[in-house]
Order: sequence, then C-alpha cells, then structure tokens
Amino acid sequence: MLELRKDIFADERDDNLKEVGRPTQRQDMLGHVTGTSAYYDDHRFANLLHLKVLRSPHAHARIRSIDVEAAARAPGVKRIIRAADVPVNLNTLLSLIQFGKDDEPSLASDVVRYQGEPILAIVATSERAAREALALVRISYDPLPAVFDVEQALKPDAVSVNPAYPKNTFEYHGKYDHQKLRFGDVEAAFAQADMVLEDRYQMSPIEHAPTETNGSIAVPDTNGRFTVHTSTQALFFSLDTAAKINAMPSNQLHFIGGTVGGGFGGKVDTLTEPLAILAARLTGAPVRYRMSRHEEMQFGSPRGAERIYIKDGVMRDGRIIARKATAYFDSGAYTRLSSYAVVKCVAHIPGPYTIPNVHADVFCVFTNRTPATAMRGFGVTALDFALECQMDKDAVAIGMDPLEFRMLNAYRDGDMKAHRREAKNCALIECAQVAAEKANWPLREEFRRMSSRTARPGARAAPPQPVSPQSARAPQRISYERPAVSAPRPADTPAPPARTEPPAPPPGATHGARRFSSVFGTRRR
Amino acid sequence: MAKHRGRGVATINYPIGMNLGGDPSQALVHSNPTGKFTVSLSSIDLGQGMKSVTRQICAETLGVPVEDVYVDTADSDTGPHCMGSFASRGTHRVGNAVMVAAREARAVMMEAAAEELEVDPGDLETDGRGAIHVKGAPHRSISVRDVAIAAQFRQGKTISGRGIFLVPLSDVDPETGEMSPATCYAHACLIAEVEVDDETGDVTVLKMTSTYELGRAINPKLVEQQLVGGSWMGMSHALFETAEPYYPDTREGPRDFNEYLMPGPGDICPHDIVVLERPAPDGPFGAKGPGEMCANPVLPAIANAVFNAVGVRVNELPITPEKVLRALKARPASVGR
Amino acid sequence: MKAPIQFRLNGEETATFADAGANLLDVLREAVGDLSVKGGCWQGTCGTCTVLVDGAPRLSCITLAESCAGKSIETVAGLRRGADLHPLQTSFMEHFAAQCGYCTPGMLMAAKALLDRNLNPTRAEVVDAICGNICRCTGYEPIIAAILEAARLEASLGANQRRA
Amino acid sequence: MSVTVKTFARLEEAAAALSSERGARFLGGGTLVMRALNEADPAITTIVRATDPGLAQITVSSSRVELGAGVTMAMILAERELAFLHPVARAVGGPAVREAATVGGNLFAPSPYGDFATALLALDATVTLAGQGARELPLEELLGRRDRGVSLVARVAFRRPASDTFRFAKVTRVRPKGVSVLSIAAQLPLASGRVAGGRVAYGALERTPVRAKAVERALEGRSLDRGAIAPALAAAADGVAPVDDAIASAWWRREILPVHLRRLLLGEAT
Repeated sequence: MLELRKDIFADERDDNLKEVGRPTQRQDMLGHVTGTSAYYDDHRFANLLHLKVLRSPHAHARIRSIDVEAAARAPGVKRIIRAADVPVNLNTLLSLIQFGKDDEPSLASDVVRYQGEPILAIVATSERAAREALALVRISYDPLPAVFDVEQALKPDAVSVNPAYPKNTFEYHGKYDHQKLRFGDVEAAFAQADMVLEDRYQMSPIEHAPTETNGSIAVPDTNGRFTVHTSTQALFFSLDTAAKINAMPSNQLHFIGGTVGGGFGGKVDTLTEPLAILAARLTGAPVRYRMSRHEEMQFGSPRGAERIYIKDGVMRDGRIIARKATAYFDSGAYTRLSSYAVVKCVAHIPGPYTIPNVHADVFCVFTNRTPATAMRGFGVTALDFALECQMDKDAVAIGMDPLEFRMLNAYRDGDMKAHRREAKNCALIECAQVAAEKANWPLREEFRRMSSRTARPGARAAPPQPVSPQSARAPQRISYERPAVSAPRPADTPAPPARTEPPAPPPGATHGARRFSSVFGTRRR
Repeated sequence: MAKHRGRGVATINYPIGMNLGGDPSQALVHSNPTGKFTVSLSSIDLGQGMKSVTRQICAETLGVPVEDVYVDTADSDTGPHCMGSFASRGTHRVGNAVMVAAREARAVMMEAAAEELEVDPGDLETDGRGAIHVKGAPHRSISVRDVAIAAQFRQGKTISGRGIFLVPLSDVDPETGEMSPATCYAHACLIAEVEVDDETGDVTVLKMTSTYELGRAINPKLVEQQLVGGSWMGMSHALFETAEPYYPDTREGPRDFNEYLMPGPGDICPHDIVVLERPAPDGPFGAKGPGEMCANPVLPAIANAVFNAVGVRVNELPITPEKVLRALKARPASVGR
Repeated sequence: MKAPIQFRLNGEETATFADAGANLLDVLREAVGDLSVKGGCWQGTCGTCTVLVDGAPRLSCITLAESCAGKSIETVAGLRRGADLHPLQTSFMEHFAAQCGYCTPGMLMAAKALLDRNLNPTRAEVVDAICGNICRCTGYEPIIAAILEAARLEASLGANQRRA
Repeated sequence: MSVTVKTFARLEEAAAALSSERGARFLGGGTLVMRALNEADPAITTIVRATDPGLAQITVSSSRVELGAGVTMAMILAERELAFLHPVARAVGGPAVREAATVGGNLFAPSPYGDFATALLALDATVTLAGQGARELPLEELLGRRDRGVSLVARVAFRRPASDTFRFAKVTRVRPKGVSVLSIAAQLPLASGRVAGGRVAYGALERTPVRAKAVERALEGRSLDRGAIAPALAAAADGVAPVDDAIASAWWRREILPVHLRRLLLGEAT
C-alpha cells in the first residue's frame, strides 16, 4: 500500500542509517493487543469519588438563582463546587505564552454563554449518585438573545458574547480585530487579471471523537501533593493550566499520562484536570472526572467552523496574479486556541503557490456556541479545502488541466512567500508528478520535467539563492547548530514592490512564454 | 437513474511545529549499568507513535540496536518539559531533542570505550549491534555493556545526555503579516475517484492515489498508519462529519456514534501511497511530520471529484448527499434520467 | 444495594458484588478489576467494550451484569494461549492494526466471535463482524487485513492439529 | 436512590409488576433501557425482567409465524425458516447489538430506530400483550399508543408471506451498517401478476414506523413494472411527514423516498 521512492531527492539524503527508516514494531503494540496498555482510567483507588458538572441548557442567559439544597442532601453527595470555590476562575489557555486575555471561567457564575457551559460540579460516591443529585439542582435563568453566525456577530448591533472581547472578535496587536496579510497590490492586479473568480466556503464544526473520552483522576498524595492521571495531549500545558486555576505551585502537581486513547486535538484544552484537582483538595479523596460520550460530542470543544471567502485574479496563461482571502473562525463563546489558529491560517495563505499579490484579513469571532479548539490540521484544513476547490475553479475557468495549473503556480526553492520568507526545501511539484504517474493522470512533457529545485527568477520572487550543497547534503544538521530560524531577517528581505503595472510573468518573459504557450486555452480530460 | 464517475486532485503543504515557533521540547537519555538506555520524556503518545519514533531516533544516534532503548513517557516528575503532542511537532521537535540528548550520551560512551581500549575516542565507531570498535580494526572491540559497566564502576562516568530543541518564538507584523511561521513544510498531492448517484446525491469514494513528501520516513509503517488513517478521516470530514448538522443552527446535534456519522469499514477504498523524502535541514535525519496534513488533501480532492463527476460544486462541508442533490436539482438541465 | 454475582471469567470462576442495575462493563472493571475491557460510550454505540458472553459478542456497557450470572465471559485478558499470543493478536501486531490501542480489545473480541464460528471468512463477513466497533485512528483497513490473516493462520493451525 | 431489579419466572408476573409501578421498565435486550440506566434516568426506579422461556420462542408453521418478544435478531438469523427476515435482522446494528436487540424492544425503539418493527408492519403483524386480559391487537395500534402507558408485549404473530412477496430496504449513510435514513418494507402478494392486498411500511420517517397507505392503494391491481408503479411512486410521500434529525433532513428523506421505493419495487440495485 505504501511505496518509498528513494530515487527522488536521493542527492540530498544520507541513507546510510541502521535504525531510522526501518519498519520497526511499535514499542506499545504488545500492550495494545493484550489489553495491558494503561490509560488514565486504568488506575484504581480506594474510595474514589466521581465528579459530574451541571451544564447550561441555554446558549446565552443570566443566572438568576441557584438552589442546591436538595442536591446537597442527596445520597452519596460529598461536595458541591460552585464558581466561588474556584481559586482562579478565569483563564485562557494561551495565557501560558502571554497570548490573549483570561476570558473563560471554569464554572459560570452570573452568565452562561453557550449551551453546555459548566455551572457547578457535584462530587459523589458514584457517578450515578452525582447524576441523580444534578437532577435536583434548581437554577432559574433569564434567557438572553444569542448569536450563532460569525458575520452576524460582527454587526455593530450584535449581541456581545464575551465580556473580555465586547466586539465579538479577538484583539490582535492590541489594536486590530483581525490579523492582516499584505503582499503586493491585489486590487491593481485584479484590474489587470484576465479573470477574477470569487467564492465562499464553509467548514462544519467537527467532533474529535476519540474512542476514549476526556478525563482525569486527581489523587491526594503524600506531603500535600496531588497525583493526576490524565488523558491530556500536553502534559505540562495541562499541569501549568491546572496549577494556575487552582493557585497552586506547579511542583505540588504530579501529572502522569502519555498513553492516550486518541486525541486529534481534543485533549489539549485541559477540560477536566482543574476541577478534578479542586475536588480532590476539597474532599481529601481521589476524584475522577470522566466526560460522558454525550458531553464529549456536544460540549467538548469541536474543530471550529470556518467561513472563508477567496477571490482570485487569474491570467489565461495560467498564472494566478492575485489572491484575496477573508476568513472568519467561529471560536464559540471563548478563545481557547482559535486566536492562534487565525495566525497559522494567515501564514498559510495563499497556499503552496507563488502569487505576487496577496491580501488577507482573518477574524477570530465569538458566538454563543461550544468553544472551539485545535484539531488535526488546525487553522489549515478548512483553508486547504477552500484554496484547493478554488484552484479547481480557476483551472476550469481558463480551460487548463487542474493538476498542471497547480504545478505551474507551485512554489519553488527561492520563491518569495506572501509572509515574506524565502521558500526552501519545496517538493509540491514532485508530489504532483509522482501522483499523476501513479494515477495515470496525463501530464505533458514540460510538466513531467518541472522541478521544485529550479529557482524561478522574475518579479514574483526574491533573487533566488541557490541551496548550498553543504546544507542540502547534511540532513542530520539541526537548527540550533545554525541560526535558529532559517528564514532571513525581515530587514534583509526585499519587500516586493507595490506594482501598478501588470506583474511580469513568473519565470521571466521568454522562459514563461515557452512554458505557457502550449497551455494556452487548451482543455484536456 | 445514473451513477457518474469523476476524479479530483488537490496539492497541499503543511507547516511543521507550532506556528511562529516558541514550542520547546526536552529529552533525557541515560544508560543503566549494563548498557541499556532509557529516554525520559513528558511527551504524549496518543496513537501517533511518539514512543516508537523517538526510540528509533535515539538508537540511531547512540549507535545501538533499537531493542536496547526504551522510551518512558509521560511523567511530570521524571520527564522534562515538552509543549505537547499537536501541531505535527512530535517527530520534529521531540525527535530533535532526543537526538541532542543521545549525542551527549554517545560522546560519554565513546570516551569511556576509548579509555577501556586505550585509543582516541575519534578512532572509534559503533557497529549498531551493541559493540564499539576501532575504525578499520573490528577485532579491537568492546561491547556497549562492558563500556557501561566500566563507566559506572571503574571510571565514574555517567553515560547520559540532556537535549532541548527550540525554534525561538518570532513575532508577526501587524500591518503586513510578515512572519516566520515554520522552519519546514511537508507536501502532498492526492487524487480521489468518486461515484455520484444523481438520484440521491450519494457519493462513494472508489479510490485514492497520493504522494506525500515527509522529509524522512523514520518508520515507514508508522507513516503508513498516519496516511491511511488520516485519509479515512479526510474522507470522513469531506462527506460525513458534523457536530452541528444544521449549522449555524445548533439543533439536532449528535449525541452518540450512531448519530455522529463517520465512514464505516464498508466505506473505505483502496489507497495507493508513495512517500518522497526531501530532508528538512532542521529535521531529525531530515524528518518532518505526517500526522496532521494527511487528512487535508482528501477534502478538496473529493469535492473536486464530485464536480468532475456531475458538474456541481458543494462549497459547504460536509458534502452530504442532500447538498449534492440540492445542487443537482438547482441546475437548469438537471439529472440525466 | 449490592447483590452477589458469579460467572466464569476467562475460564476462572469469579464472584463479586454488583450494584442493582449495574452494567457488565463497570462490574468487570470496577469490581472484578479486569481493566483489559475499555469503555467508550456507555451507550451501546461504539463497540469498545465488546466481550464474549457464552461465546457471543456483547456490548458489556449495555449488558445487565446480573443477567450474566452463571455464564462464561471472555475478555482480551484471556485471549493469550498460555505464553503464546492468540493468532489475532499476532496478526494485529504484524499488520500494525492499532494506533492509540483503545478500540483494540473490543476489536479483538469482535473478531474472535467471528473466527470462533468461521475460519474462512470473506472480507464482507469480516467487515460485518467489526461494523459495530468504532476505530478513529486506523481507517479500518489494517484491522480487516489482520483479521483475514489471522483466520488463515488459525485455519492452518487447526489443520495441522487435526493431522497430528 | 438506586434502582431495584425484579426478575420473574412468568411473564404475567412481570406484566403485573410493570403495571403496578410508574417508574418500572421492562428490560429486554438492554439497548434502550440499560443506556437510560447508565445515564441515571430519574424516570426509572425499577427494572423488570422475565426469564419466561416463552419469550424466546420462535414458532413457524406453513402459514403462520410467531415470535416471542424476547427473540433476538441473532436468533432470527439462526432460523432458516425465517430467511425472508434475515435482511431485516441483519440491518439492526452490528453482531453484538443483534445478540441483544429483541423483537419486542424494536417495537418501542424511537425513530430512527425500529427497522424490524417496520418490517412487521408490512407483514400485518399482530401483537399479544402479556398480563391480565392478555389481548391481541394490530401492531399499528400499539405503535400509535406505545408512548402512553407501559404495555408488555408477549409475542408478535403474522401470516407467513408467500415466497418472494416480502421485500425490505434500509437506506443508511454508513456502510455496512448505520442508523436508518429511512427503511421500506413491502409485502406484495401477486394474483396473476398483479398486486393484491399489498402492504408497504416506512421506518425512520416519522416518530414511529408508518404504513404507506397511499402507495398501497396505488399499487393495488398493478403489475410491478416501471410504467405500472408510476402512480405509486408519485404517491410515495403522500400522508407522511418526514422529520429532521442528526442523520438526515426531512427534505432529503422526502426527495429520495420515491427513488428507493422504485428501486425496491423493481428490484434495482441501490
């Protein structure tokens, strides 16, 4: 099923290796097939207590009153945890790297901002007892108007979702409601383009659906420490988040994990650890907080929905001369990690293509839905869907083979990317050539001969710098032995001239003419 | 009634590691007294194979058999800091940290061996099978086991190493978005073949053909696991999955695996995969990371194949048969019945 | 209120106490301590908790524990044949048919239920045997291949034993 | 407050216990009740079980079929005489669910579940309730009032269909097995090549399986060829009100209903 093509790029590799490159058996496979791999919940403790949270039935509401008397008296209930019990009841995941304001409570106190937001937690001798007690809690709400559409949320009269960001957008650089990308002059290029195509793309919210749901067990340890068995994807990230919310020194927490029943991004948010630890502190007993499948499906953060508008300026000879993107990340009620994905999305625009004029505005928008988070391909998956569907439409519009159209515009070593860094170590063209060969997708000779390593002169890219043989032939070399970030410093990088005259054809007029002429207007497949 | 076939393509790249850097990982490597090595990490294996990939990188760097290395993770008391298992950073970031630690441990091991063999460390090489010998003179050799015993009980040396890998955090220009998002990128091209039922809108994926450029396949079977499983998830995202079927309306959200639709074992199709290796200058043995990107090309390739088959574009995910059927009915000269 | 319950677990007589209305999954994990059985949903929708009851595959999370009194229960903890792995386990390893490994115990038991009845299954029969078991990592193909291979292994093994 | 489990040797006793307590539920295969129990559904205070061997009894004569309410899908698949029902039983969940899921339970399974009940509806099945004044009633009547009051089903019975007159199709997004987008069951006895007293039922369209009476009328006296079934296809969605759910929208269900009905009637591949 999988074939390695060692012949391609062989000159850049040292294949004289003993262990690397071998199909060695997984270290954890025997444990998996014998059912002995120990996941967080495969540890047993006497007198284990169980935590369940009460979740808001409303997408947006003010909490008028909470009555826990009956619940507190219910059999098996050891403790009810309210917002006031949480030492630091406001946090944002990326505060650990000083990105964004604390905006999300562990337990809602006055207002709930999405359906399923936790309001209080009940710790009981069994999961059943906890669930039964939850049913006895009486809460009265004043429902508030809610907003669910990202573009509605940006209207001036829209309901404000998140008090930390009253305009419903994350704040970038302390002054913008979105992240910008500006490269060349798209409007001028659109005016010069043979064709301008625009379309709208919409990603759906997606559940990570790992077969093991999020969960953790917090166990009071000797000398005032707590051992936490956890399903987290990020051990110290979760440890530090839990320490902050519980106002504990981090060395009072001992996190153990590392064998996790799937994550795909859904186990970064540290949804269970802080409350499990708090409950263990308040009761002095081991406490398990295991999300139910229903909770995981609807109230564990999903991959956020993204709405993306793409506008391309295309020439009949196959060149894309301008690309404009406007994107809205549906972050739900709180930030979690969407703010980060926005920047990653901006960096990815315009995709693996060399386009001389690029313009993007990407927004992280708050709505009254379950907060979104990272998922496999974070910030890129939906954009790739939009870009690659748009590439197809562009190709059809100019009557060019969609694969050759991509290869024509593919970035190559030495090209200048829209975020003003030189493209290096490119291989898009080679991937296209091999896939086409495998699938009997007809490519014409000049496309079969193309290479990512032939740098392209011309206005579309910075003067190509030939890849130095040394660095190319030394794959083992890693970057702390060299300038940590291989891209040139901003200052050294010639910004592309803002042009009003039509951009020069990518590979220099004559070369370009030769490459493109046979493509002109032909329709194949 | 008619079923129409079509195929579509997508080409993508993917940045390795956290955007803008600033996501360090550390590793510790040490030998026990008889020459077996332990790698201590706090990194997470959530199925992607972290334990196995770092194990092979460590063995290769030390010059010992993979069986002589065990990766212990994740315990915050014994494993040094790791940012986490996400952003396709495991192989690249953690792999690099393990390499550095293993190099340091190897240097001590070679010194100890040199002392035992009374030669210069520079004249020694490992055979990868558990022995160290003088270059060009295989008979002047000592086992890693004996070296470890000597280091521990005679020389008083610790055969151990510490490693960290960090791409320093860089910033973004507010006005232009100028930034250094990543130090290397993986690449892919995927071609999907589908069949569309023009009476119901049902889409069946018949075949996938793909090429992935991953810098270095540290373990081809683990790469295959990612690419096969990832393409299934891509198909799932493209045609099935939604936590809010009527988005932006939040009603009818699925509560279980009956309501949350994903392709079953009867929905999967043949997938021919080719892997290319253009080493990343800063990757461990050139490796990048296949974990996330493998799902990405499948979504647009399927969408484009649907267009190729029946001439309609569905720009909203998932591409449900309902959306395909609505698009078919919206066409003036609809449905070839 | 707990009630005593007794059954054979992987061949061993086992007695424990169970809450009234408790499901078999919780009793196996919490009371008996067989942690080889994993829980994925407690809804009967993912197959992760599949065990064999009197040879038939059952979702232990929606099986009333006391309804298993006196019955014979098999879990992956009992799949090994002494020191040797069951052909299904060997084959899952050879085909790299597990990633996170969390669905693997259920997959193995669902597959065993098939092979115990049918040592020459078609691909369609294998697909049907695991169609109630969710795997989020592998894309199923390696699992299907592993089960088909294990069936061949078992068949030849059985044939040899008959000859011997 | 934990639940109580009461197990009875005789069905009548179980029925009595069931009707004597509001919070009592009968536990069949467990696919519905155990899940509710795991979620600590406060409405359930008592679980009633019956070990009555009659519950698992399958009686097949040349003219009549009787299925105890406790008969599982797996038992049906093991019964050669019931080959015409095998596609239906196989449509209910994976192997593990088929070992648990019972005929009786399927009659109470909320949409989009209840494929077997859909088949029984097309087979004109009658239902015999257990307990005092045990009586027989048409399945259609039971489905109409199943949500009101607890009634314990003892068995279902129906006339054995003439060979090749029963057809069943389940439409699902996920292969080989998923929850129904819709299911169609039809019993189409032919008199000299024309439908005589045909029955058609839909599952997963409304809250319970429903008869497609307009289709039955339109098929009466018709032969099963493309031309003759046209009126039936035109009437496919008459009088049915499909619902939106997580699986599919009402719109799509309505649109594809005639397509799958045609494929079923003409024996086309789906």
